[in-house]
Amino acid sequence: MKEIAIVGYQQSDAVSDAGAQNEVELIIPVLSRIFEQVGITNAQDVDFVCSGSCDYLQGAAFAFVLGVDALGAVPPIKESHVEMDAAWALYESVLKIRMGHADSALVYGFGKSSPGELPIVLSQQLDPYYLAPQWVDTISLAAMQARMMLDRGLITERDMAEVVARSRRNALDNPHAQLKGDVTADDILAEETYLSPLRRSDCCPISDGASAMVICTVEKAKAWGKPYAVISGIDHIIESHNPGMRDLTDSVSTRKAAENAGMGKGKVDVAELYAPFSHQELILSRALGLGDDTNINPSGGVLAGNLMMASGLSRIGEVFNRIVAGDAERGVAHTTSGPCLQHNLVAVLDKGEVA
Amino acid sequence: MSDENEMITGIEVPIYLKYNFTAGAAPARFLSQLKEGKLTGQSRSDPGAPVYVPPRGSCPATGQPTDTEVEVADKATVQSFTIVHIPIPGNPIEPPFVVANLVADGANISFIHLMSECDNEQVHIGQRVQAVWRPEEEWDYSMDNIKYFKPIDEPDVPVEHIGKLPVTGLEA
Amino acid sequence: MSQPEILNQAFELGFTYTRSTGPVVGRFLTELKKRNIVGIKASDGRVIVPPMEYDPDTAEELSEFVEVGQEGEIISFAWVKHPREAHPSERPFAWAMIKLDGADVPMVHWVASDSEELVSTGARVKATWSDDTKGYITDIACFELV
Amino acid sequence: MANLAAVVGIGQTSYTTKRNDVSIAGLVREAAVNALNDADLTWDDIDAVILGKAPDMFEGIIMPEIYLTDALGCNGKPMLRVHTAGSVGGSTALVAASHVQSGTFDRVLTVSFEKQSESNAMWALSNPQPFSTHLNAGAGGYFAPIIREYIRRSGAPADVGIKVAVKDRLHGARNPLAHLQLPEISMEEVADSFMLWDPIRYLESCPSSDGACAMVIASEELADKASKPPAWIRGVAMRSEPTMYAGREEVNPQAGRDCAADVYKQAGISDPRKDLDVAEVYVPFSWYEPMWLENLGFAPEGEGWKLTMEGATSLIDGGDIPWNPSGGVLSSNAIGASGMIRFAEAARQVRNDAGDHQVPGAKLALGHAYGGGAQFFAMWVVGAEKA
Repeated sequence: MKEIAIVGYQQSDAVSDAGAQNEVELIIPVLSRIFEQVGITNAQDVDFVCSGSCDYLQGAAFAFVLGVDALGAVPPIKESHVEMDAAWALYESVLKIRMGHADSALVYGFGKSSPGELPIVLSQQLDPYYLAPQWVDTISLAAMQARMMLDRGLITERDMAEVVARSRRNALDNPHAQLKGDVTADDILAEETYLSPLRRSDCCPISDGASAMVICTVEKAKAWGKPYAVISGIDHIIESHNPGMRDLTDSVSTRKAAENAGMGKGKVDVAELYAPFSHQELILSRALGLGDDTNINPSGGVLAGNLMMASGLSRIGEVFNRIVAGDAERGVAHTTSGPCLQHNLVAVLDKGEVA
Repeated sequence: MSDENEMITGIEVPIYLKYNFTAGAAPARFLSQLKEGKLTGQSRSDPGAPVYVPPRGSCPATGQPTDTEVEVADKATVQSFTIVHIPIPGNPIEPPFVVANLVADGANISFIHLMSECDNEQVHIGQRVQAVWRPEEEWDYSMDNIKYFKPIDEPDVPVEHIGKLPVTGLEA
Repeated sequence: MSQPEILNQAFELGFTYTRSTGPVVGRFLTELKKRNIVGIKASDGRVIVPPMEYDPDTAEELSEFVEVGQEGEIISFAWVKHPREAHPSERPFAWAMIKLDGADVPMVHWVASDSEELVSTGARVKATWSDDTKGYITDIACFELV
Repeated sequence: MANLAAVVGIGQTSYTTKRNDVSIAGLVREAAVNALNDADLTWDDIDAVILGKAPDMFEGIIMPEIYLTDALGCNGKPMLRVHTAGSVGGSTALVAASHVQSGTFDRVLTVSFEKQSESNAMWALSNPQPFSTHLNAGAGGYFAPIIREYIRRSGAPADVGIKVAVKDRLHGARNPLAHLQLPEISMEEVADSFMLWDPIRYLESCPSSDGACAMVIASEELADKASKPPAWIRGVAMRSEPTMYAGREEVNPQAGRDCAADVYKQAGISDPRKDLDVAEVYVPFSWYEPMWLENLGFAPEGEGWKLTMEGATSLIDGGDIPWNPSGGVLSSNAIGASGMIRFAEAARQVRNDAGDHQVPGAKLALGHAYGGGAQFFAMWVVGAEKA
């Protein structure tokens, strides 16, 4: 199968309210930076474009149609869209390159979550007869998951607080992070609970923003002369929607997707995990079998800023950044969708040859 | 409504979500001028770049921002139109009414608006129209400041020139 | 370039959807109206409440209904200190996963309680019915601690 | 070069105003089970599921693949949700095909649906947003001025749209799944029907339907062993352009022309009218048949309406290039599914499995979908033979 490389990644700052920036205005600055990074003019210079977004975040149908206005899609381009995190737009693009219909692709995701009440908006992705009409918010579902783990002694509140503190400290080095600071687990534990057993700090913030990536065949990456990382494996798996039917303290689909993506074939230097809640990072790192030799969420992860519909792509982008910076040889990136880690994608990235 | 033992086959599910919308910078600039009674298009900064009314944040053809402002006329040409015979949900206007794709003089793209003070059957492509504004005290951040467009006594614009008139209109 | 004002405006995206239920969801809601709770038997014999239409493991269509108890046990819960406008209670309450007697799979609903301290994993709860049941998930007004 | 892939199973629901006997899961499931049965396969034979539908606001369920996992036997498998506006059914089929054409999977299930009766299409497509005018009056209000411009520049007689409306309904009367069953429809009846968005009359518009369509797509090796004849995927293409840009050709969009040229090249088609035996083309308003006849190269610019008036696109009149023998979008329109229905009906034709609306001896067929402001296009060509 064709080797596929990542040659560029850019994201906007994660901000709590992007204010007077519409979808196009959110996307354009990120795209212009990535075009500059890769050395191309606009979307005309790649063979395929795919985006991820969700209409309900800002409450208007066809958000993605506006995204096309940022691309320079005249003459017309090969373009598609998933109503999912842009990590799945990446997945679609990978298939396109593998089948030989493209040598390169631009992938982007964007979301303005601030206009709505995100946890309530997302309650409407639940079962439309039994759960959505109760308006069970996503934070509450995660809180029940966390309590299961605490009750079973799988984690402690201090473990959760350590995750948060590490995120805040790591985010000090991330110019795009929304929440950062030199805090300790004790600082976190001193907070009152918010949605018990979760503290506010256990939950990711609500952020507006966009991110973008350019991928291509390894031959093309060499031709462009850009440093690159190779996507050596990528897979995703969804689980039952009924939270009562799943073991919420584990992530079977993450483990299986990582196996399928070949994660176990080598050492993992860095991992970026899409864990919107602190306890979920612990579930994920255990499901992946990550140990002390793996640097987990050096960017701070989504606890430091969560660009809904782009955060998954950002996890992959953050691993790419570490690899091309020479900080890591090999890394794993994880993305999730749905309540309590229902749907998970894992990508394994390896260092490419020096350009 | 139904008896005790009747099987339920359908339910009504109210889903009402509240949002706080913030207009993008380009639309906000357009709307701010509109509140002053001015129709202002936007274009890319390169000379001769097309002028968009209303602007949405980019020149979609190139994906570049529209950071140059150009005042356009409130006279326009009918690019095409439809006569709508059904009500629009949430809009009090009574059918039949004419919704036209209009290109303002000085702009290079059409927007849709109502036409009135005209015989619906006489509306035609290339027809010249002008905005009928609401009283100034009613002006808001809205295209509704223009109540509708009405035909004016100017010669029709040949189809190949629609969308290419300067801000001075036909006189130029 | 002119300086734009920040233009904010609240709006509501709303519709009252008309959902057809199909036989399985419809049967569950019909029973709720009669103040009964039914589950459905999965391919492996586990009783799922509320009844799923399709088995998560085998994808088979499910059809064997089982009446379950109106009392059960809290498997996990989240204490909502600051209820949101959309939430079912204006006072602090708990979302909970509740395994009803006779069921093998917990369901999500809410538990009324005067304080967080009174709620615990393993606590027994009992369904309270709304005065006017109509065949909707909120016919179970809430669960109360036994 | 892409791996060879083929459609080995097709399943649809019947299309109707309101399927009040099923849940949303039940609707989607019905099409999926029909496709599995058609392919003589079970859930275990499926490696991944690719789901498509138009805006989530139609059903008020956000990212519905999350809830539909169990109905589609997807627990433990990959699930992808595509959304490209009205073209989504077609795009979803293409994304599903890419799962196999890339060599990543051997056999996938793809499903598209819409349960429009859960809400109101006009509301869901253009719910009011602050600071913008609300004059769109739905899709018809958007497309009517473009149709008017087509009529002006082509000089087509006023009854072309009426003729298409009759033709597609007569086709639909041969398709037991079609929503509108109007075997007695006449030119007079269409002409007398209520004017909605002048020049679009009520009977020149698509209905609003509930329904789902599904296909199983398999690798060459598995398709060779399929129990029924496969429809080999001979070409796949998609194109997008912005909704509005200065100088945009709205009547005959370049994205459609480019997309057609791409898919024809892959399938070795030089003259679509001659080389193709049948086409299932997204025509939600009757005038879009002559417009797309030109856009897709079946007729020179300005002359598409002549094919329609000659009966070239009518199966019943024995036309040489039947368009929409299934009755098309004008007979059934479950929006999110409509594109996939076109793709699936094209596949049914080359599998010689289209029942009373079979084009005799069809070997090569085009499936077409478009969406947004006629700016998103998805097409495939399927054949009875591999090459």
